[in-house]
Amino acid sequence: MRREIPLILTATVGIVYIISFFIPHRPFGSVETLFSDWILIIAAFAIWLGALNLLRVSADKIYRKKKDWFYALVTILSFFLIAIIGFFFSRGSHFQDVGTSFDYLYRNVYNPLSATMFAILAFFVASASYRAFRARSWEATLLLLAAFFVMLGRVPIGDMISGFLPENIRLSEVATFIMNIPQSAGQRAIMIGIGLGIISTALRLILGIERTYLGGD
Amino acid sequence: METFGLWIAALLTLGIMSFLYKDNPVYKLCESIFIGISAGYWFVSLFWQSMYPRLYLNIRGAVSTLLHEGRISDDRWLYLVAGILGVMMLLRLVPKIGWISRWPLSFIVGSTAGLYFITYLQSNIMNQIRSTIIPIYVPGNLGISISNLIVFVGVFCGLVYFFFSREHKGAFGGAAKVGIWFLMITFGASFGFTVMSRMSLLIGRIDFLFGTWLGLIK
Amino acid sequence: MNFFDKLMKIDRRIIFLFVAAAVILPFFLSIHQKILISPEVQGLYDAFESLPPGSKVMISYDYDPASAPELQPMAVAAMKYCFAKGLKVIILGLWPQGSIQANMAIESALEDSMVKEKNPQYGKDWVNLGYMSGNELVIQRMGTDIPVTFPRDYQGNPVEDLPLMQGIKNFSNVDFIFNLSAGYPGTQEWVQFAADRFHAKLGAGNTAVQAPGMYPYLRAGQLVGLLGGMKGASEFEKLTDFEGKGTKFMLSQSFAHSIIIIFIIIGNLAYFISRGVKKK
Amino acid sequence: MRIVRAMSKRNKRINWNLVLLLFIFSLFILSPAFAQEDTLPPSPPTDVMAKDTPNDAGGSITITWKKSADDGAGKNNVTGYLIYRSEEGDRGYKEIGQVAKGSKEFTDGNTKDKINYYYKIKAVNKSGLFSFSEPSPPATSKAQWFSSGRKNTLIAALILGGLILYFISQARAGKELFIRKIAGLDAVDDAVGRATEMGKKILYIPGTQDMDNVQTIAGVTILSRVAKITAEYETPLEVPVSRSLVMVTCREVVKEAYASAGRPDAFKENMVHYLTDDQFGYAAGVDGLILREKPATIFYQGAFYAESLIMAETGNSIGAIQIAGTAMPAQIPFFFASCDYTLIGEELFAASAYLSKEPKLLGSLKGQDIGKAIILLMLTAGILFITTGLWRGFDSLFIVQ
Repeated sequence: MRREIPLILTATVGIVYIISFFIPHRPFGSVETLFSDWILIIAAFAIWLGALNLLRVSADKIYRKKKDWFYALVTILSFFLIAIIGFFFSRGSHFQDVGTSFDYLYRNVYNPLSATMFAILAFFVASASYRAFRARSWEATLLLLAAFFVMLGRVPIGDMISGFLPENIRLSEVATFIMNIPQSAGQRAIMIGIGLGIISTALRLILGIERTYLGGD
Repeated sequence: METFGLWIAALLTLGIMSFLYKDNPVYKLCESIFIGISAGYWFVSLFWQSMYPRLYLNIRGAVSTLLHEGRISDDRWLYLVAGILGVMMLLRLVPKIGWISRWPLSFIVGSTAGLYFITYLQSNIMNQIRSTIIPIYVPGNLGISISNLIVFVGVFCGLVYFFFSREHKGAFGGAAKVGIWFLMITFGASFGFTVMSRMSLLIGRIDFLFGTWLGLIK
Repeated sequence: MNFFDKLMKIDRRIIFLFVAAAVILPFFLSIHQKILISPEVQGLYDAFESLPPGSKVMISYDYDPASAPELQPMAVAAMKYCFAKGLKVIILGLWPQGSIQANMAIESALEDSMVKEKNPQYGKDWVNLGYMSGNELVIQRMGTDIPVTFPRDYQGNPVEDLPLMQGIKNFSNVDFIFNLSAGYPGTQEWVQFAADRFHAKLGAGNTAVQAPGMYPYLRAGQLVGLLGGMKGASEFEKLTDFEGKGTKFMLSQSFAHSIIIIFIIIGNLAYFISRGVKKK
Repeated sequence: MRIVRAMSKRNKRINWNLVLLLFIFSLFILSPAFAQEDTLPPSPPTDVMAKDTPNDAGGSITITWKKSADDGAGKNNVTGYLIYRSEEGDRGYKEIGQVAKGSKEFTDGNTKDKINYYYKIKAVNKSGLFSFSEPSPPATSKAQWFSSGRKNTLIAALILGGLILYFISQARAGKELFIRKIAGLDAVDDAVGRATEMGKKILYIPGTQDMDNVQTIAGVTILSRVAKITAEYETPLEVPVSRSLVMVTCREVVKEAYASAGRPDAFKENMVHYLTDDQFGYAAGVDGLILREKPATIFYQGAFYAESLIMAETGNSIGAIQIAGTAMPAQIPFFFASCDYTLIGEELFAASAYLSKEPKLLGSLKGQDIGKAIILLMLTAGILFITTGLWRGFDSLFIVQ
């Protein structure tokens, strides 16, 4: 019961999904839509587990007066603030409309935090490239050169530097060439490889050969 | 209210940036606000965007057909299954019957496996094969001929690198090595291309701080 | 440890400082840069240009404010262009915040004098169908039935009341799809579902980080054109003749790139010199 | 577009009298041309055909026609086509849609199956004049049981699937299978060992996507092997996750790993904990963990987006050993630049086989390899065919409809 039914379920659902790709006739044609809706609903239930876990771990920190317990309290309060506002004080399912309190929190708290976290990547990209792009070996030199040309070729300054060259070997053209030809080829090899890896993993999952995700008995 | 919000936004922006210098109480504060706010954000969003329209509205619709037209046959009843699977997921909170949450999980894994099998077969294999099959000699156009040849060599050798069940030795190893070269160029180029994106985001934040907040630039 | 060894292990915060300076300074400078057009941007522009006035363009806003610096200039330029040219725009979002970004883009677009002249009307010249969860499956469902997938617009009006949506059943009634994407779901899904399965004509604007992954689709013709990052935005702005933030920010971009390049060169010099010293 | 703008910008001091005079004069000269355009409708579209849209669930008919002689040629003034439909044939036509000039096809996706429909196409020109085509022969829509355009995908699925299954069964039967070295995976033991020596934690990030991503499932599978090692070494393990379903799954997996290593007592529920579903909120939280807990080893295995470098650079700054693996092509370069080892694309999916050395998993790798060989063969043959002109349509064998 604990393992057999889940394995049968995975196999059945997987096979129905694959078959439905080849059969446009009802009900197969609409299987995909239905299943995807179901997954979304299950995920919407599951987030309760995550939220409860976050609250429990944080509350535990406060209760035991662990180091940094104050910050755990801030997390709990922020969670309840937005959850209560989102559920009860922001026009129900229109909670994202401009002008709701939810939208206010979104624009002035969530968004700046998220955008800044994303933006500090600019600094990390700089420090990572300083460290990683060194011509230690032939392979590393290729990495370095490709990055160098593309980086310069993607901004107007690259063409200013290489302006004296004939048009078709200016930096932006070189960058386009690298992106279109060798980069595209490498990318495609990676994609085909990934495709095979995923097909084989999917098959193992459907056949129950890969069942680690179910845990133990 | 708007000005207050703007100040909050600006201070949070600076708080997160302070982390670049080193970990500090201000960053810790911003981080804990961020985790709480974002977890709550998704919690609310998933409710209003998945649970409410997909489960509640569908079932309500099916119930009203039953009540008003007396018809039980309505596709929307199928959503009840999803509701049951969702509740099974929550049963994880009850240790004794927590194992039942494997049912919805294996439903998800099964449909993921099916969807990925088909989608990747189509887009990562069939389509990529088709677009690699290009003439490597185009009469009268040396440039394209060479480009196409490079693409072919790159894809070929790149794939050879991914062979697992053969040792990379001899001619085979040589091809795998050329494959690595192509992968290196791919990584370098993708990285270089990305730098631009990342800088743009920082520019956006600086525009916010100096323009929207301080009004120093228009 | 000599000077060059130290240089190789420089505190990353010094690099951070230089990057910050390189981004901030150009805001206060005015230098004109020449912008060249790359073929993938030209491809997108040509696809737009080939549409006669009255054609229906679907624009999918699949990003959030985090990627707005790159994608918003594209969105604004595209909206201005569509309005000025009399193209009808159907907006939707596969990301929850997408339709909000769309409204912001329209707000900026409506300030342009060329657009003002045309005075585009909601419902007639553009509609915003809002956000729909379901990722790629939303695209797939639209392939069979758009009104069923989006029964109401973002304001809750039934789509059958919107003049623009009359006669729109699926992708075959839409002349061009333009997707602005910052990740998943995004261009890859539009290619796989709208272009591959339903043969829609598709162009995209991507963050610069997504863009390299899309070149295979571009080469295979699954995408007719592509805007990559802020540079793509500035090129598109130049082609459509609607200069905006993309062009403005490009200078900071150039400075920042240069600083990174300079650091890479310094790093390599230090590496070779310190290795040379050790060999002796 | 550009012209209009240039004109609006132009200096306004113009001699209007002269302009008016020139305008009237030009009208006289051009009048015959205008007259012709104004009074004659465009020539109608011809050969209107309607048939059931193939490979669908019914409810759709595809209409094709030959363009009006004035579309792209002739007077070249057709602006578009309107599509009309009737159930009677001679009357009762209603407009059902429109398409731009140059179009030769329309899909009517709003039909009832088993009913006869007739179609007419109306060509419209610039001055609003129009002409109707002859009605099409009747057509009915119906659903199909097999998508004929996807035959090739079915064949490919059968070949690849068959190969993988064949080699799995071979491996089960005891056939020895070789697997090449994957540096990142060889390093797993050392990396865990180092954390043990230093008395520090191991952080495991199973990607930032949900269970409906095969990469996450691969990441969870690798976690199970890593957890087995940490259980044996008694190294503390922490798995912060960004999705609730992943939390549930990882917990089961780690619990099982500790049990099978004979250390069920060492397993704690809170080893696996949820932070937030949000991409950057999660990255902020993980960065905080890295800076405060200073783990000796960090694993990143699964699907990642931009947050990859935020975490990996922070991990790098504290000097942790980092082993990454992802099949997100855009993120591989970042892990490559800031981690000690990176599993590239397909290697992520090979990892569980490599680490466990289970025959059936190794067998599937062999199957994948033979699949690759076939693809290489197809590519080479295809390019030869198409370059020499022996079989020009070879690439279209791979078009999926």
